[in-house]
Amino acid sequence: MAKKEYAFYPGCSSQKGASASNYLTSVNAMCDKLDVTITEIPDWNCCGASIGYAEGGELPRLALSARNFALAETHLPGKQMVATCAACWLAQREVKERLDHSEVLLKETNEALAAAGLQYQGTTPIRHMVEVLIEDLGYDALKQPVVKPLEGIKFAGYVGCQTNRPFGIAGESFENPVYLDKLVETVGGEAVPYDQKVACCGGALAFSEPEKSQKQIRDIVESAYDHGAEMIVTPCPLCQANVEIYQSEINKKQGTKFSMPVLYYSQLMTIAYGGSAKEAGLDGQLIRATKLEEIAKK
Amino acid sequence: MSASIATSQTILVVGGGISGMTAALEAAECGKQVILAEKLPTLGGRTAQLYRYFPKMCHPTCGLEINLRRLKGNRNVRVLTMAEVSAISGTRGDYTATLKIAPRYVNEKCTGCGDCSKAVSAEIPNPYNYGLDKMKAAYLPHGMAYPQRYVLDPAIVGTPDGEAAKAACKVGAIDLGMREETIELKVGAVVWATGWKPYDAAKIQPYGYDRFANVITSVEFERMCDPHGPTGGKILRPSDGKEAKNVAFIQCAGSRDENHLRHCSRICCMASLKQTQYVREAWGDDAKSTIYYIDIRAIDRFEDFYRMVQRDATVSFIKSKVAKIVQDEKTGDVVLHGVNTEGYQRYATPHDLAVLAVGMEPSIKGVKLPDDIVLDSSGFIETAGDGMFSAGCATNALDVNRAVQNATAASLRAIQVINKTANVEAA
Amino acid sequence: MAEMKTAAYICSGCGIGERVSTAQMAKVAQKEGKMALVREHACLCDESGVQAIRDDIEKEAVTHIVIAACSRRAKTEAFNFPGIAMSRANIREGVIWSQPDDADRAETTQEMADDYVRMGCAEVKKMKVPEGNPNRASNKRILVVGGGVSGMTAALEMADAGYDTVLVEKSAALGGWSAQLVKRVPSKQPYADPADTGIAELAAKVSGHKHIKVYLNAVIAQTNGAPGRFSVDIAQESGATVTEEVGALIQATGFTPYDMMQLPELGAGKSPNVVDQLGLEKLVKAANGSPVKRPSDDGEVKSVVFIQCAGQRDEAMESGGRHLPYCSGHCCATSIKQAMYFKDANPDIDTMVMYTDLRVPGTGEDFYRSGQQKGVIFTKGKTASVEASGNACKVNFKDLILNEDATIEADLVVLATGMVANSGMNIDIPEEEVAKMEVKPVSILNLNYRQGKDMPQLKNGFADSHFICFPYETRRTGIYAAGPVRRPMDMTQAIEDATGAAMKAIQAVENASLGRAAHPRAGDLSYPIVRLEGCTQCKRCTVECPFGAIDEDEKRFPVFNESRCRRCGTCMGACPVRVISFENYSVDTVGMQIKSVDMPDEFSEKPRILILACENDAYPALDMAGMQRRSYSAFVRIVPVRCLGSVNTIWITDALNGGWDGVMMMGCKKGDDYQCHFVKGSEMASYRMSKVDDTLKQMGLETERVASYEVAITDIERVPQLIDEYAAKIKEIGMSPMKGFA
Amino acid sequence: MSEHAVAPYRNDFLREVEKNVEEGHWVKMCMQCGVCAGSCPLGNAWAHPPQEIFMMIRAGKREEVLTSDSMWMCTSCYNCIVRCPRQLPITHIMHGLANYAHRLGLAPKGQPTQATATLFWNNLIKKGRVNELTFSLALYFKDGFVQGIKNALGMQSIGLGLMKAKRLNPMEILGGHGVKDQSGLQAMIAKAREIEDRKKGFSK
Repeated sequence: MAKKEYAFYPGCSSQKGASASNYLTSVNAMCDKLDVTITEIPDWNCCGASIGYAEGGELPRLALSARNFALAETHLPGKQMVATCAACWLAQREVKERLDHSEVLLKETNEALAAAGLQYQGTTPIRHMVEVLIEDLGYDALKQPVVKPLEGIKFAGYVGCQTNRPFGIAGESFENPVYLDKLVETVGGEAVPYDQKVACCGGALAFSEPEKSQKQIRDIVESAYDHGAEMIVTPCPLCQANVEIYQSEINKKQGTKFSMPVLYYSQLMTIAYGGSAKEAGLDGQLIRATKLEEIAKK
Repeated sequence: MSASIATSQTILVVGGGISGMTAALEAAECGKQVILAEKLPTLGGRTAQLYRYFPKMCHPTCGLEINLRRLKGNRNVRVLTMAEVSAISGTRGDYTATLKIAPRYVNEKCTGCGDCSKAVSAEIPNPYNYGLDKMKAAYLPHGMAYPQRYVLDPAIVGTPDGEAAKAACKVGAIDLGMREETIELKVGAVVWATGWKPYDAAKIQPYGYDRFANVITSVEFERMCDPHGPTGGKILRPSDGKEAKNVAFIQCAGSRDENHLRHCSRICCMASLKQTQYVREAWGDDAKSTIYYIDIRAIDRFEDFYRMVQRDATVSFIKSKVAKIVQDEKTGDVVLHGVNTEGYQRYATPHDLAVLAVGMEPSIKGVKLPDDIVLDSSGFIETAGDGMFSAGCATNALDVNRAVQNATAASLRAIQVINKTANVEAA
Repeated sequence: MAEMKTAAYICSGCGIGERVSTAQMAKVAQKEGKMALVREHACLCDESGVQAIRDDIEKEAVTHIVIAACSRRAKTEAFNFPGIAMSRANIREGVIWSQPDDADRAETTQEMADDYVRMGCAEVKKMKVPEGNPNRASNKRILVVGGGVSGMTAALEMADAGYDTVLVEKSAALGGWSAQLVKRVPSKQPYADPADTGIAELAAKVSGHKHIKVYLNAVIAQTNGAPGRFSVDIAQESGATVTEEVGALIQATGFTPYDMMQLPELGAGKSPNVVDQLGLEKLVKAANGSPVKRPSDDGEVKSVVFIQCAGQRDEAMESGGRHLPYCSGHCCATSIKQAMYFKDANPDIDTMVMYTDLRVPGTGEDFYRSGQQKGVIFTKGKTASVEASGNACKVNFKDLILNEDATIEADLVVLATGMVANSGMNIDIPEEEVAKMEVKPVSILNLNYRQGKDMPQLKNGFADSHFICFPYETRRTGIYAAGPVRRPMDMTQAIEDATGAAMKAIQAVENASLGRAAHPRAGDLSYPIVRLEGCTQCKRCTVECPFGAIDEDEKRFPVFNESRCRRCGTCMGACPVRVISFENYSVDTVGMQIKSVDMPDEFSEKPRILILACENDAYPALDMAGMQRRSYSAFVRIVPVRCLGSVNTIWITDALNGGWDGVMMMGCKKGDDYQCHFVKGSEMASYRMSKVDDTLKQMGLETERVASYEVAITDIERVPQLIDEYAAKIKEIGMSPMKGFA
Repeated sequence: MSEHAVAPYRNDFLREVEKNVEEGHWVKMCMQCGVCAGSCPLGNAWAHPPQEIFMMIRAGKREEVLTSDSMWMCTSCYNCIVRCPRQLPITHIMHGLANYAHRLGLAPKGQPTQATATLFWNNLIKKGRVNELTFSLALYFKDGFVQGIKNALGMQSIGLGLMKAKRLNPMEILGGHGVKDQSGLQAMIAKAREIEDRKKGFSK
């Protein structure tokens, strides 16, 4: 398979010792197996996330993402930018859309960038890692490296919001996207029907409105159990964190007995490709994915 | 058939629905020569698939019978079925139309006795009922089909079923050797009466037409309520055959939506109002119909019908575009989620059945047409060129009355071309 | 016409031969039917069968034929013999397909087939080949009443098709209301901005057209005649009257805006700053490009509120409504257009459209979006009242979205009032009531017709028209309504509508010139023939004709205007002395069929039930019942009729006298939502049948022996049930005592 | 609010929103179908759903709109955007209104999402990247020290879990991640803010 190279935008949560560090670990392992090279964008900054708006307003947020583009254009010219975090990808993509469609905003943003000695050209497309896998490599290519198919494990493919709306993955529907299910099947697992696959976990409101978001999370986990899933798989760090971390809270408050592992697609693939539990970042799970660990051990 | 049957004095009408039949008959009853080309095996179009018309609650086949009588008694109209126009060249008064005629595998000898149908065993989805049921692969499209000739589905040609059909026919009407033929016609004017198709409901993802059995379209519901439809006129849920007494009607399913159809399809409000009365007739006071709407567009005297339905205790109205539908896995009920915007009330209401009032999409959308045909932003024909005219729902989203009105006008415009050419030739 | 020579052709195809003895049928045709030639054929509709018939017509000079095969609705291309009188005995759908293939039904099935052969023979012998209306007239000029956009369009479209046209306009100029518009709602994409009306150009074209003759300041004093030969007196301002001979008329007399003074609660009359939509057009025209002024003080208009459905969509009059019960359709788009007048000139002007349902169907949705794009604000609200406050107006309303009462101040309030049809007199209002009216209705067409001076009205005062399948079919043949007089409509539709009406008018003159009927029996060459010497001047025909085709002369004899006639036969059904008939459809063609059947005696337990079925709906339903092999009693004999209105009670009394045990009448729905193709035919029939009970009593018969049913073409399941239920009822009341006396 | 006295149903407030609120020019395009309101996962929490807010803006209800906490309920799930038949960027308009209310100081005091957002933003522009530890600690202590301890203890197990899983690094408190060119980044943000304030007439 032809070697592919991208400018990589990991995002804050994927940094070492951050809440999605295990995502990064597994993405690195997965990319190795797939012979995909991802080069971190030097000095990238936070995208502002979905919560940045309230204090940040419009232009400062545009500037943040524009800076990342500018850095990629300067240091990794000609490479497409790939993000693993849903929010990072969405923020970058929205900013690109807006700058490419508004002379005024483009001018003002570059005025701000100039203060950091940078300029936005608009030459670098932004992709999500899932797009890279599905569109640039394709399911067949993703199947080839499989050495330990995840046989007998039932997964609920939890797509969530921001990789799905408003842009989504090409060819997928907003209400019933199937790419996660296909990825699960590609690595030999079983995707269960799952009616919460595009429900919202509460996003950033997990911090500010815990009751409201924990109600969302409860539905998401409950439905996974109802449909016979043993694990949840997701492409979004915030979804992963919220849905995994708060299960104990919900158990405490509401007497449920949730203990549903929540993983990244990249972890599944790493294991299926013969990677170790550590390479797959399984040690990063608050709720251990024992069945995966077993397969890894085989 | 050769081109000789047509001349620059002939009008070609494309499409044999009510608009095409009207355009053809009005011209023919003025003594003009007309060729009426329909791509399906029978005339009648969409209206033949309707159970009843609003606001009179009368039966479309009644008008169809009259139009067929007009046609049978008029030698100026030449009907070509299974014929599609593949190209048109030339100019006003002097067009050459190329038509592809698909094989019917049944010739004029057919008496409509139905022996072939009895003989074959293969079954195919019945397009007349939007595929809600199956029919024999040798079939008469429906009771009012004209020409009253059977059709063999290509799938059984070259199979024992095909041979069985041939063997069963006592009059030698089955010709398994038929091939698609291409004919050229010289015509003076063309009327495009290509009509409409229901918008693909599966594209309206939040409503889950492709995922939930108990979400159906308004055109399917129309067939369901017809005593000669797939359920013999009984209003039943596809998922479990349960009697559907609590029915939700969802307006603007595709229409008035930049993600789907930009235009308002005009007929859907009235169609749903009409369909609430089917539910009422079926279940009496046990009936429960709910219309979810943005604006009720009951124009002109249709307002009386709207008022009548508003008084009907079994019908309620909610001003709301339904946000999403979920089918309850246990009960099979479809649960509609949304907000009544008149005063802001949230709802999550279960119904037995949800009927999507699907919009009208022009049939010619995406079809290769002559260059001088200009389509508007919704794909309707805005101008069709100097000697070509559009009629009926090819022009705009119209109800039957307006489609017929429009088609009558189109046939005069065609006649103007014919008469002018005639005068020129005479001079 | 040549000597009558009869022939009967018995088909044994489609399984007929296996179910009944065609030899037996042939014998019946020969012995009882007295057919000169009788032939059997294995598949009559194939080349050889049709050729056999052609040969007989050519070589044997056959003039009258009976086809005993499939239904008259089937194989019409094959059995098409111009100049030949033909009767079709329905053996396939009507007998073998509607009778179960059981041994114990074989006998009655054969009887049925034999009877249909008898009936066919009896009918054909009484038929003549129609030669067409002898009083045909071929004036192909067409007169249009009304010079607005509809009238001008109709005139121009007909002229462009080469027909001479006369246009009569009561005012001093062409254009009508549309001439007062600053701009019109767009009819072409992107449907975003108000468009030029094009009225001046249209008027110029009309006045300059070589085929169009225009009368201004003129009205119709009198209209005489019929399609192909109307003579219209046109009264001019000068007082002079000219007479124009034309073949057809188009009434395009448009509308009058609903009088806003009926809406004081909406501020009409209370403040000069409250206007209707035409009032606003005037203000904008007056401003002539400069800012629109507030009538009260000529202050610049800074805010406008448009109130939709003003005096429209009210309760029906009968349920206490005070205003128009209907929706005029165009007003939403018109208000959007008018709001754009302001927004396009100055975006700082606030414009709000207050609506309950915004009605912009089709691509009107684009225009709506464009209005929003330009900053027109839309509020779903119900207006409670409008009050003048100084030079402004206060609009009090309920915001239906925010669910609260609210008030907005505006410099100008525009009431979207509706369209009232200028349709002349309502001829259904009895004269004594007209006498009571303080404002006397004024006729527009001044028809010199027995049934009244104007076109009948259908609903809400709009001119008569069957409004679904056949929108142009009025009850006055050769006179078509076009534009808002027919239905409230906007300019785009009026142009469409006028063009369609023009088509129908052209068709009417063409058909009249050939002596042929108009819709729905287009092409029918038969026409009513009256034997005046037998007439008792009872006037029933003149009163009952749904199309006002029959007038009366000074001696009160009926005067038939054949080209106004639609050939339904209602007059024939009405005539107590049976002096009215058609060449191929008469008291005899049906009467002889009734007499021809073989009548078993009263001990046979074989009753005979006559079904008179409307050929448009009930008969096809019976056919399709056969096609679906739905069986019904073998004791019925079905006779198709043009319309139940054509049923003459003599048929019923003759049948009962002749020993028939019962008569079923199957016709179309009557009333407001009538489905009768001749509008009033089934109504007339039921009116007559309401009187038939007395006749039965006089004959000492049970009233159940005659029954009427409303049958729709879709009653394929129901009709056989009706028949079987009725057959059971007859069995219950017993055989007719009249048998054997005839 | 005298300088902002708005006549009911006149367009003053609408114009203000169009000028000053992100994507505000879309507000007039709403046709009141309500699909947004029905699509919001936190729908019940909205005193005024988006389409109603749009109507309130057209009705000139400036005070009520800007002091409402409804738009603070947005989870940025984008359901409303993808379903809106008029393709209004509703999520962004809600964000824009929230930001506008916040900048005008009209947003409800102590609105938790508002407070969180402010902490988040300040945290991220400090170093250019979010420091999850300091952010969460700040979050616990936003309601004062005592409450902060409670909150922290409440989440302790999770905190420890995350640390064990190496997904929360206690060393972060001593600085942790950040961009190298912090001065440049801060200058950029300052410039952007300056332009925006100028444009929208915010006082610093």
